[in-house]
Amino acid sequence: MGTTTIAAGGRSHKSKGLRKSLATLAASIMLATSAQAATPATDEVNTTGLAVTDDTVKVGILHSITGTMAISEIGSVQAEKLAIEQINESGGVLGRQIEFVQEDGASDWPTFAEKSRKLLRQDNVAAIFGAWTSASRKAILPVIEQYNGMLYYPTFYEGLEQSPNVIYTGQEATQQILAGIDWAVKEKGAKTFYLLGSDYIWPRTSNKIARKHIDKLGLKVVGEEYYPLGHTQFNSVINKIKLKKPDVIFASVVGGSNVAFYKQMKAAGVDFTDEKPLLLTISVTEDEIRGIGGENVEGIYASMKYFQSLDNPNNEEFVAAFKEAWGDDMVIGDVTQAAYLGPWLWKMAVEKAGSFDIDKIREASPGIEFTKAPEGYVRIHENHHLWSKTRIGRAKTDGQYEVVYETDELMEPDPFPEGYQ
Amino acid sequence: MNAAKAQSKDFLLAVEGLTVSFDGFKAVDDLSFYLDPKEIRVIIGPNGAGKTTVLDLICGKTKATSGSIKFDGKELTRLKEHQIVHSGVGRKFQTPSVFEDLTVFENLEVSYPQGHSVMGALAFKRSAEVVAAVEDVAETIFLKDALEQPASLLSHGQKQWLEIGMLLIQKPDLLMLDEPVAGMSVAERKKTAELLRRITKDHTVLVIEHDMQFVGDIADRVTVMHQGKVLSEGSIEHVKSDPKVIEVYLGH
Amino acid sequence: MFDGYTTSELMSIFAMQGFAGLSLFSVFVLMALGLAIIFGQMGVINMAHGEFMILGAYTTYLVSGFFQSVLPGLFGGYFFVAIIIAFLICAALGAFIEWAMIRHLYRRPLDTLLATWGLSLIMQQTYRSIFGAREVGVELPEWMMGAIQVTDLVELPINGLFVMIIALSIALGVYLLMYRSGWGKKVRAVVQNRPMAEAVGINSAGVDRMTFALGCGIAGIAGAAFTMIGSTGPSSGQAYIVDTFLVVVFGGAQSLIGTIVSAFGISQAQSTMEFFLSGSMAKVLTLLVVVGILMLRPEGLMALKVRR
Amino acid sequence: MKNTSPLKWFASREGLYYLALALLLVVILPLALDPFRLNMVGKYLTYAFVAIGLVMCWGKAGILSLGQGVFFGLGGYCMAMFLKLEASTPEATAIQSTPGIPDFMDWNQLTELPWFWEPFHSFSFTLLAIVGVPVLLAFIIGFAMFTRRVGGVYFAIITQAIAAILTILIIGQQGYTGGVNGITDLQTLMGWDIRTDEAKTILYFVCVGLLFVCLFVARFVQNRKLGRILVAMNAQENRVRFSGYDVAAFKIFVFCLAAAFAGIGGALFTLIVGFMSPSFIGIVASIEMVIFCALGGRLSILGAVYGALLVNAAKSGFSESFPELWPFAMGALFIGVVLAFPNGLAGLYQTYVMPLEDRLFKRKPKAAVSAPAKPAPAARQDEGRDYDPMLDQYSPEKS
Repeated sequence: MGTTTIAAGGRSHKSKGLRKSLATLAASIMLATSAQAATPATDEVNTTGLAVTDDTVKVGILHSITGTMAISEIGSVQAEKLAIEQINESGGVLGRQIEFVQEDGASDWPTFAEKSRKLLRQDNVAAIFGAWTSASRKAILPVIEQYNGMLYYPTFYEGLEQSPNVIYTGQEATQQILAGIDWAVKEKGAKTFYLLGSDYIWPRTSNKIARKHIDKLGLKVVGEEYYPLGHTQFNSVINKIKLKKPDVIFASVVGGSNVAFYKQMKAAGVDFTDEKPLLLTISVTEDEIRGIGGENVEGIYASMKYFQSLDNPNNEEFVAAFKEAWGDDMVIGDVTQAAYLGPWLWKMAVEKAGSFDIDKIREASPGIEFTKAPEGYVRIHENHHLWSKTRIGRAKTDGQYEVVYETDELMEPDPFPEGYQ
Repeated sequence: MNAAKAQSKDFLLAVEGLTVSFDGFKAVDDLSFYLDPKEIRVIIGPNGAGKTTVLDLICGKTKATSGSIKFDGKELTRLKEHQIVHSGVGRKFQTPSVFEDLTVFENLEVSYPQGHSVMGALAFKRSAEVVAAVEDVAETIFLKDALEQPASLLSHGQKQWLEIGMLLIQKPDLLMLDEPVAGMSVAERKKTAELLRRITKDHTVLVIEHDMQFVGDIADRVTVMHQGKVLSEGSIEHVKSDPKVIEVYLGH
Repeated sequence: MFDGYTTSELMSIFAMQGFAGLSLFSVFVLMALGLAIIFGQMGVINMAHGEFMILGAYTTYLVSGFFQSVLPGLFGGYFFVAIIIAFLICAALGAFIEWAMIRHLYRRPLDTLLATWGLSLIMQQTYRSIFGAREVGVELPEWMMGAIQVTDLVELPINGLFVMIIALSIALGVYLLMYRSGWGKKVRAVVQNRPMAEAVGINSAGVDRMTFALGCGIAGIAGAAFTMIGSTGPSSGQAYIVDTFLVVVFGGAQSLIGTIVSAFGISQAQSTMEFFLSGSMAKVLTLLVVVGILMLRPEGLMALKVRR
Repeated sequence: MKNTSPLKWFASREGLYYLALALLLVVILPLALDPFRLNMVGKYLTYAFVAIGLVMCWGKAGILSLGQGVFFGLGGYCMAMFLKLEASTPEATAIQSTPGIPDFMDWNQLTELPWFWEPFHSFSFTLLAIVGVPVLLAFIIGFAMFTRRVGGVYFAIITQAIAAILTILIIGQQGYTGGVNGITDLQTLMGWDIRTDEAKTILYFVCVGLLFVCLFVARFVQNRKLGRILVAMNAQENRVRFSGYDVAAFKIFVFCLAAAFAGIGGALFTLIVGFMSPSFIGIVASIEMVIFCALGGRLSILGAVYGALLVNAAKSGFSESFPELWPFAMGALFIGVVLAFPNGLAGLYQTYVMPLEDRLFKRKPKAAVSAPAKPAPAARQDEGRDYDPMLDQYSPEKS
């Protein structure tokens, strides 16, 4: 079939014998150079028939590289490949080099289901890194639960889900929203909010959480509005916003609508740098700004866990490596970084469990800490989401965010938030 | 009301005060005429006089702006086209419109007045009765030997006859023919005239025609139209000598 | 819902909402004019209309990049150059497509629909291969960015005004071309009676090509204008399909005035409803009303009653 | 009719074509493919239902609907609603604030099942709705449009707008419909786990069986007088009307028939794929369905099945190996089919393969029966004529 089976890091070899001998050689070098324990026997670490050999392990990458979602998912693919390459360079997982099989979800949800089934049934992959939209994750979910696979899902999303077979490396809605709103209230003295989103599940759920939280704080939501995906005319809502004069516009508009919305806001004489109103988004990453144009969003705030401009050594290394691998003009958004965490978290779970078996990985996962994460430090929660800090960034004309705030504590993931439903 | 009823009893077709306007232009303007049963009436008139529009109005293709068309006691202006057909009005178009993909037999079979509803068309079977009716009509329209030919292979004149045949098989009371001999050879014209004469034994016929020779051959009465109105009406000799008609045809 | 606002505030809002309706109107006019010419005059359904618009948008993007790097001093005026180039490129491509594809399909309107859909897929993928899957940001000159302060509350966005001016000038231009020029007379002659037009010596194939090219060229101008208010990406054009077709069909196929009237009606309905309802419901209701009216009045608003 | 005996029919040329398709779908593919690939073929076949409907509606009667996805989706949603209710037992949904309702409703603060979901507890109602709901909508649209003589391009655009409306509605009303994610995580049908390999294989055969039922229904319709009237209507609508037929009624009928086929296809899609979402209703999906029909040959119901299989298989194949080439290939397919092969595969088959068959089996060459320029039509009730897979020469440039 036309699938790509490539050993990352240029370690693809045609001859099996050669490959084996080289791998043994590599393993012995690794033994000499690292403190790694001797490679455990395959039948011990793989009791369920996954594609694990003495020196390789196969994983799947499943994103859209064609269709309307390709634009968003490409960054995740790049990050996952980079992480796999780095893991291989540092000795692999349990002494095994990671090979990946990449499949195209083609922005089509049944294709995602199909391809995940193929990865699990035909390729017997040990883990899948993939999916971006909620719809694609929902399509994969029954398959991955049925065949007991492991999915590392990178996107910030609406929550309301907690599968034993998924590790959610992006933030669920409360982590982004509560911190963002608290910040706006505390630092900016916000009293009134206008909620605006594209019309689908993530913005609606997010705004629901935001509304509850605003109510709890005793403050006021003065408007809530949804437009169909792909909508390009926002003049009416801009007028409504001008009429209501909210302190904060809380925006979760996505895709092409974003471009139209910010351009029209700007054109309607709204200067975000005045912060009257202040615009707080949970959907515009550095990736999106490239399409919108930095000059159109200058001064907006975003509430996320990661910005490319984060100032820490992990991130410096990561950004440099990413640019070296994929080009200097690359920008890295929140999801891209979260996707990068996936292979690492999986590696650590495998090594903690001492096995590739899914059940053991699942047990081992909670509590795993990743101190080298570009975003700083993350830890896997019992509920398979990540503890992470939330940051507020202020957009600059060059398309980067300047980090203006960061929560003191790690935000606890809470996919089924009591009192927010 | 009573008067109208009386009229519709006397006449097979009573057109009264018929008007249709297209964006203010009155193609047919307060037109009235009456047809007796078994009459052959020919409508003549210069181009643009509104002749074809009259046929369109009667068969329901065009909706009248005002006026009434009474046929056999029924008000046609309120009926839909297929209902008008079912009440006994058949219409032949100026350019032959037969089903080119079907054979002559099938063309006639499709026109056979049975199985015209959706379910009827699903259940329709070719019975001996249907075959007999088709062969009978084919005989009349000189196409008995061409039954199995696709209609697309017929000559222009034969297509005209086939379309007339498709009307005949519906057993209509009123046949409306729009220039039936246009584009025919002399021999075909003669045969068509003969065909029409045969038909009129059992039908009332309303014909639009330009060919005065042919009109003279077949018409009982002639109605001359001009600018959407009746200019003159009567026998062919009468209208030929009517100064108004001469003015219209020759004056300009 | 108007509690707590002063009369002057309300007046301002209504003024601004009226302006929002007008800018939506000019967007619709720009989208629909090119299509109305092609559909109304030639009976061809151009499903790639949105992609022609995006071609205009990409052209603008390239021209702006060119000015930025080569003629930064003249950047403020690049947009006018871009509009002209967008028109020319789209018209040229349109003429080519007419020659290669459309002219073989004149009697099969439904088939032009499928073929141009295929064309739209190819154009989209071409954009994706050349410009990447991401939307590109088109930088606008400074003078186009702001708004004109009319009163405290009423601000008129300059680029909205600009789109409006472009829409109106193009509508006027098309009107003059179709109804006041010799060429327009030929087009109308071909529409009404092709064989007769040919018989009196009109080169109907040439007229068709020019008409199609003109429609595509106008789509290009629309695309250039939309870089100010919308996104420019490989599949951005698809967002316009349904709206555009409905505007044209609703207006009555062969009537350019009808297109303008229908653009006005639909845009006012939509922007009014958007103000009172949520955006999604406003959209659904607008579409439903238009479809409903079309069911009752299939010939559209301004169709001529033709004697057939 | 002479060929009344079924045995004789199977020996006829037409019968052999049906047998060949049956052989391919029932024997060859299941033997050659693993359950995973077979399941994919099953998914492609669900589109064949839509394509058969489009042959009847567009190919024969000339009504191009760009909204077939609407009916496909409605059928699919009806099935999905039943399965979702079955999956949402109070036990399975105990962690919700309102157990016993589908999960997405709970997230959207619905505290009880909306009224229009209630009947979908019943399997027999669901089966009825799978056909009934699409047909009802098709009837309403058809009645409104065809009695007012909306046709051709206008009809196409309006159906397209309806597809857009329904998509926006379903996405916007997520508390009732599952929104953009659709209705997911469907597990069992009357207690039978539809996710296992065995179940998927059985569903594949059910799909093939129903496909043949629809093929035979379509074949029956096209071989009756009704079929001839549809074709005649396409070419000479006025003549049909003035032969006493209510043209609108026939159009409504065939549009409803196509909607019913699409609804069945959609329901099977839900079963085979395991969920339903608005992306199968929208404009893009609906137009793609037209190309399945066009590639097969817009007049051939058998061709429609091959068209749906081939386009989808090509799509999967391309997107696995050369993803960025697929849109080019698809675009070229649209243009090529329209410009160069308006009769699609069936036309090519008739031109190039049938003469070979004739030589091979020493049949009388067809050309002797009907004029080469214009082979005669469709399906005739009468005897002995050779079956014509293309069923009709499509010649738009009719005089």
